[in-house]
Amino acid sequence: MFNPPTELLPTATNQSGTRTAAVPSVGGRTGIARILLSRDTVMIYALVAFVIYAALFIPRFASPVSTGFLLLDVIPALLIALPMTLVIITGEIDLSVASIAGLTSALMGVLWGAGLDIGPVLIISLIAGVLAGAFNGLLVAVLGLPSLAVTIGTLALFRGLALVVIGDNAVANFPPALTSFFTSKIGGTGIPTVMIGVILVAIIFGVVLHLTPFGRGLFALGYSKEAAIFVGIKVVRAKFWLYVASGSVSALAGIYWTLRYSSARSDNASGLELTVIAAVLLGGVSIFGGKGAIPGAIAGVLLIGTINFTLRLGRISDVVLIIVTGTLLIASVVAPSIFEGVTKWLHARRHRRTLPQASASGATRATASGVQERK
Amino acid sequence: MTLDTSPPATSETTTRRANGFAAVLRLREIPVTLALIALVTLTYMANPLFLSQQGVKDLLLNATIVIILSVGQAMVIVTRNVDLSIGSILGIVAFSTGTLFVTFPGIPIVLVFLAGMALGALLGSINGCLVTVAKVPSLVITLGTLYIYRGLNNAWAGGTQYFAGDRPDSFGALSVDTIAGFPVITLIAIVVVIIVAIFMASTRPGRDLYAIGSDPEAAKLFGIPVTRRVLLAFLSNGVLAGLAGVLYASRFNSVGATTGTGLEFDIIAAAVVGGVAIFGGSGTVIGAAIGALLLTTITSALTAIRVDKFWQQAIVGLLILAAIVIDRIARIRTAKKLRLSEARDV
Amino acid sequence: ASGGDAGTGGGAEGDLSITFIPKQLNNPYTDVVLGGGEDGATAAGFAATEVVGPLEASASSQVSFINAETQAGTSVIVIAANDPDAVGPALEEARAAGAKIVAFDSDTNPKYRDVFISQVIAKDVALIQIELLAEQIGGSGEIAILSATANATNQNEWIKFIEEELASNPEYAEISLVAKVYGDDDDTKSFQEAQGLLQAYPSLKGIISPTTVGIAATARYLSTSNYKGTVALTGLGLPNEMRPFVKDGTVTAFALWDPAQLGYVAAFAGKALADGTITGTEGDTFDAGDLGEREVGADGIVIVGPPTTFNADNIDDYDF
Amino acid sequence: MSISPEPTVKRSMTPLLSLRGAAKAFGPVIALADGVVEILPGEIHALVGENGAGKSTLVKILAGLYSLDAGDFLVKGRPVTFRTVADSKAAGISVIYQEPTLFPDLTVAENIFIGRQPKNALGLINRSAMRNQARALFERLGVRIEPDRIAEGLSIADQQIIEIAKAISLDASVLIMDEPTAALSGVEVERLFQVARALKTSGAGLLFISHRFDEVFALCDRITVMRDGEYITTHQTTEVTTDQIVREMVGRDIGALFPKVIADVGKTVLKVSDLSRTGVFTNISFEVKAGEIVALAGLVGAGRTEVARAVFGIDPYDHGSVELHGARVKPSNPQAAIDAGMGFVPEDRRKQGLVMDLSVARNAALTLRNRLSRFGLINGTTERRAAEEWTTRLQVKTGSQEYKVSTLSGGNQQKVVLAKWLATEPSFLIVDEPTRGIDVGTKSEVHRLLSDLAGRGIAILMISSELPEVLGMADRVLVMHEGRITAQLARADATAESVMHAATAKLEHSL
Ligand SMILES: Nc1ncnc2c1ncn2[C@@H]1O[C@H](COP(=O)(O)OP(=O)(O)OP(=O)(O)O)[C@@H](O)[C@H]1O
Ligand SMILES: Nc1ncnc2c1ncn2[C@@H]1O[C@H](COP(=O)(O)OP(=O)(O)OP(=O)(O)O)[C@@H](O)[C@H]1O
Ligand SMILES: [Mg+2]
Ligand SMILES: [Mg+2]
Repeated sequence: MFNPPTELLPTATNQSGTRTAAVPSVGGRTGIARILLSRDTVMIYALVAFVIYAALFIPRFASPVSTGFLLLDVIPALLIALPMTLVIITGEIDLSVASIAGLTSALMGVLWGAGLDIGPVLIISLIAGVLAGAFNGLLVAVLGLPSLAVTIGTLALFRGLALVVIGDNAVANFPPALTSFFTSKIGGTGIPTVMIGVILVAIIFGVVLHLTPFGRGLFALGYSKEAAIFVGIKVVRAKFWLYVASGSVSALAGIYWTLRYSSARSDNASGLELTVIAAVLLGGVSIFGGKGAIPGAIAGVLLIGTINFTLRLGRISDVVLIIVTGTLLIASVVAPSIFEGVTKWLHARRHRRTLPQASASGATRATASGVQERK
Repeated sequence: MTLDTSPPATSETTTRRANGFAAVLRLREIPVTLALIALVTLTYMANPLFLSQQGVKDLLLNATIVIILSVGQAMVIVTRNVDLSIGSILGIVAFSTGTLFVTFPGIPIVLVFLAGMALGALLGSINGCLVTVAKVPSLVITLGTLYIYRGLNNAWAGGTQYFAGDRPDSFGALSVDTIAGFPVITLIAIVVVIIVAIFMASTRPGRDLYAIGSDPEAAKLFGIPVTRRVLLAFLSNGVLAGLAGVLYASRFNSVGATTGTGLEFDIIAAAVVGGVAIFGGSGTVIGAAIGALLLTTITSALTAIRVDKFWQQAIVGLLILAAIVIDRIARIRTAKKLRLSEARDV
Repeated sequence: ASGGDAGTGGGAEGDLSITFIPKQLNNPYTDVVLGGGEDGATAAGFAATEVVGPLEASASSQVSFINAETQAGTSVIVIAANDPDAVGPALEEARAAGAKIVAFDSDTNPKYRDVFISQVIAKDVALIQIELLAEQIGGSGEIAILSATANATNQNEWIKFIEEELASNPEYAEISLVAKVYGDDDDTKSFQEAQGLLQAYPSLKGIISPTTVGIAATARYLSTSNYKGTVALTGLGLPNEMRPFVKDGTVTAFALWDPAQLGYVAAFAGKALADGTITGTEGDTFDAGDLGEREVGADGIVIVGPPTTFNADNIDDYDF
Repeated sequence: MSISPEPTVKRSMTPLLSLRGAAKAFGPVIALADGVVEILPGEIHALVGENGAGKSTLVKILAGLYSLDAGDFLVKGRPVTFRTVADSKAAGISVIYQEPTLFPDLTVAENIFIGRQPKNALGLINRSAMRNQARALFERLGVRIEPDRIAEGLSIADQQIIEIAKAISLDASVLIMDEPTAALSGVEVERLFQVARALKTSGAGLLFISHRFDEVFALCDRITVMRDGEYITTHQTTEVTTDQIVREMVGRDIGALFPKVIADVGKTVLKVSDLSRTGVFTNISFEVKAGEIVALAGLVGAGRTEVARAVFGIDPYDHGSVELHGARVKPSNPQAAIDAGMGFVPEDRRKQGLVMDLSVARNAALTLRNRLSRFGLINGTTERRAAEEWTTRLQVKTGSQEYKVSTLSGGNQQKVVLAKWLATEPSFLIVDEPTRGIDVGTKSEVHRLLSDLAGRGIAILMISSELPEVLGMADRVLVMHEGRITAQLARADATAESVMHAATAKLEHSL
């Protein structure tokens, strides 16, 4: 089997691999152990564990119907999470995604209401998303303004434009053939037909991030912009295109939203940005940039989506969902740092005992694992 | 220190000339203030009622709660952190205020204020502890507590809402009565702004907050008690959010499970518009307060001059972007002047 | 508006379940409606009653709740739609799985439900509000409307009737509607919209707010401002919420139906649909417990009762 | 805290500070195994050792930043345990760290006094008093820096001076300086020495860390040598030679420094014509030929780095041109420069040279990411193999290619930077301060490497603030002053005097 780069997580390997004991990571682990224990792989375990739990213990969960409803619900977040992962890895953020989706939706409504064919309507809406993303890219990448502040501004601006475009109207009479396509399933599997497209987009983003020179550059960029410039990474261009990608995919999410609910309104998808960011961060992407993986982010979205769905099946209030989401999010970042603190402390204690014989500075004493060392 | 050698004579190569441009950098709130003045003047010319006694009172009332929240947020942002959970904190405190009045009729109002601020302090310091002790980014932590606090508020309040009628009239009167044209709660806000402004500008712990935001690593090396200070910022922000929650209950008709939802970005935007750098280290609470005043005033102004309500949000978005761009231009120009003056100087 | 064939769905005998999906949980008006609904469901003989719903009233947020109910095999879904169309496909799936759909409070597109339980005749509600306001402002002057969300089906219908009435009724010739604003059923927002209205329209004489959140917020603003007593306010409000403002003279009179009855009738309509007693066609009648017999009107609409006018004299007789 | 003004017989005094058997480990890495240091009142004590010997770690222990894993720590004869930096400050210890620790958004004055700003009667900060005290300090140091200016944009030298002002304003009895001179030019170093000597006279004890032996010998009374985290020995400066110290530091004999081999000079590789950037540098023209090492000398702030950045395309330039092998290189485009065959080892390896959180392999392969991809996709194994080739050839000391570079010592980090550029097989290489903060052992390795590269026909532009390095390594020396080239000297003509003259522009018309 080939030895994949550290960020790349072929899901099959993870699930079949045996889990080794947790090992502190000061120098860094190598090879398989590294992949099996990385932050985003843990997320995938959590997702699988939860799905198994739900399938066994939640009545009615284990059915194709669940798959269908669940996936239909998470698709917008899933789509947006993909470019968001890349954006956050470069150390930036995009809070305007949901507003772009809303703007797209509003535009679709107005254009369709004005009698355009559905083809041009979709194309123009998608272009609007591209332009919105380019506008963010211009401000953040080209002018170098802080993305958190900029996208709070465009969050208001794009949602405002959605209101300007469609006002308080709602357009609902989209072609039934199209709207029913957006809720249709592939045969008896329960998997929505549109998932094919979503998976395609996911593969594109996964490959770009993990298997291309461009993706390598994004990680370096997230850690240190200056160092990235010195090795010829085109920082401005890379960030600009990421925002364009983010805008485009948000537009896709807006189109999906409009056609799935067959309702074009200015407030569609509002508040989705926080859900997406929470899911992506839960999936192991570091808010400081430089760390993260597409499979992890997808697992984050699916985990929150699945919990949400099971709670609804059990008719448990959304109150619980938001508390669970918040707690998971905090636990996911606090747990590793507590874990690290404890292992560091253990190490330190061990070393204090063995120190008299110690020499050779800078040399690493234990090659891979503190666990082995204990023998 | 008893250093007794006389200093070596000043040499040409190391002479650094004083430059006055630095001062400009520290006046980041000037553009907002000008914008605010322009906005008020123009709107007044279009609709004189805008500055009628009632109009001014409304403007101040609208801004009061946002001002208090942005001042608190500014303290946190200055330390290179952020608190997204303030809307949820405000909600919980507002609801608990209603609960207090209903559960203990006749409870002294001062006690209610103290209780609200204490609750805010508790919630704020939970944020602070998680951020500092676990050493994890505040954006993630407070996004988490945004959900958790909101969930708790929902669980606690359920469908219960407390209305104006549930609270003593004297409490409601705080947001009605005026002293010299200023509503009482606005005066409270002004006092808060002044206290926090003095704290931030002229006390050692206040300046420490700037140092921490400016370079957290250096702050640690230097021996600034980073953990304690950041905790202090989150705690103060909690206290202010708590105060805002109590005032919210005084001012608005009902408080319940959803009170304060979705405030976070507006508040951060107000601070940013007011010249607080989103990555910490610079900006003032006065600036943040003016930013808040500007953002709330613009909504009223647009209504007063009958701008289509559908345009209002877009205009607010543009304003936020304009503020960021102007701030950047000012910075670049100053940096350029610095560079040129030094180049001539070296 | 056909209720589908009389195929009675599954599980008609015995274990019937009913689920209410309001626009939004944790809203006082909704709580009163749901209280009536739960009473009705018990009285009608449902084995299980559930209330689920989103915490925020956005168009699409109800869909996943409908989906979950579909999967749970709920016999009757009672829904107050946030958007008449957004819930459509989900409701169709639920029907395909055998559920009966009762819309109440706010209608869906008629093709997606079996019956709609309406508070009152929409036109009656519109007329009583304009009548109350005309009386309070002395029959002439500028007025404005402060509504809920811009998409709210029921509010928009009432507003339409109000506009038609103003245009057609010579009694109201001197009244001009100058603005419609939306507080999105959010207290803060409604409060500020009220402020804005008075500033933008200095000669405003009266405001109609056909939503409980809007009227309360507006009343609170008026009662604390200089406009108290000079600008009239009416609309639809909850007596408990409006009591202080009626007592202090900010508001003379406002209207509402009994929200609990709405839920109560919806539960019985659901039972009748599930039992196959009615199909939702015009002329069907069903027993609505304590409220007697109800008839399905045109478009599958069931009317609950006439609106009540509340004023200082009678407000203390009501507790909701 | 003030020291007794009359220094008595030193030997009999209790040491101001004494540390024995100090140990500190970071996870599996033992940074310090047996650290020993003793500072007497009125002495300047040098601490020398190779990169990674544990000097900075020891300093951070003295500063209260790290806690001791083992060892005895006495301050003025009393055992202490520092939990925070504040504890150490309270004990009268003041530290200038290896990395400047200024707050860019605060004013210069505030940077000096942060945490102990003068207060007025109301207990609030008294800004004018603070400003005046800062002015007084600068006066004492003989520099003029505006106290109200924010620290952002200050030159490294100015930053270092503010650090020094900060440290002496603390009235500390012990002043610790971790490579304070690394960024300073001759004049500034001399001024720093005057201050240090004044402090010594007043009875304070100083700990001075430097890789520059001339400074150590010029300034210090005693020298403590460390190697591999362990104490080796302490000498009286007067009783020891550089050679002996170097031997003790590396534990072996090392070859001569500056192993310059004159290579055959080939065709012109780089041609820079009339390059200007307003306010930064003006009319820069020079050539570098294959096999040649051209040094760019000058005082700190002369604009050398700026020229190099513009040549490489990091910064824009206003006019002029850069040609490589006769073809113009696109301006403002580092990737184009790399593709054309340029490499750039930047002066700040932590921020510019390396991505500290990435692994050694990833860092070394970063420049190759485009070349290694097939059909636009990168294979991790090829990447690691490519990285390994050069890190092995340069003998980078690391437990694994997967370790983060941040865990390596400074010298090894620099080797990783070199590895990543050599992997691109450049025909022209810029090295900016290639041995800044690098110990003698590694330093001579780097020098040999540069010589070797030139021997293979690579054209090298070397920026260095160390005169011996310039004179020892360069075939030709360009000297810059205030953004202009003021002299161009052949190897034979380049003497310390001629270079310094041009650098300070005492020769008004040397071209
Ligand atoms: N925080 C840390 N985590 C892990 N290892 C560390 C850390 N700090 C230092 N080290 C390691 O400890 C050893 C000693 O480092 P130190 O910085 O003390 O060396 P130094 O003598 O100051 O070197 P230089 O001359 O390059 O500054 C090095 O091998 C370094 O890699
Ligand atoms: N535009 C600028 N604004 C503020 N400071 C500047 C500017 N340009 C240069 N400097 C400062 O001047 C210092 C010297 O510039 P430069 O790096 O070009 O000099 P150098 O001759 O390469 O010196 P060295 O590399 O030894 O630091 C830089 O370290 C930088 O901090
Ligand atoms: Mg060091
Ligand atoms: Mg330089």
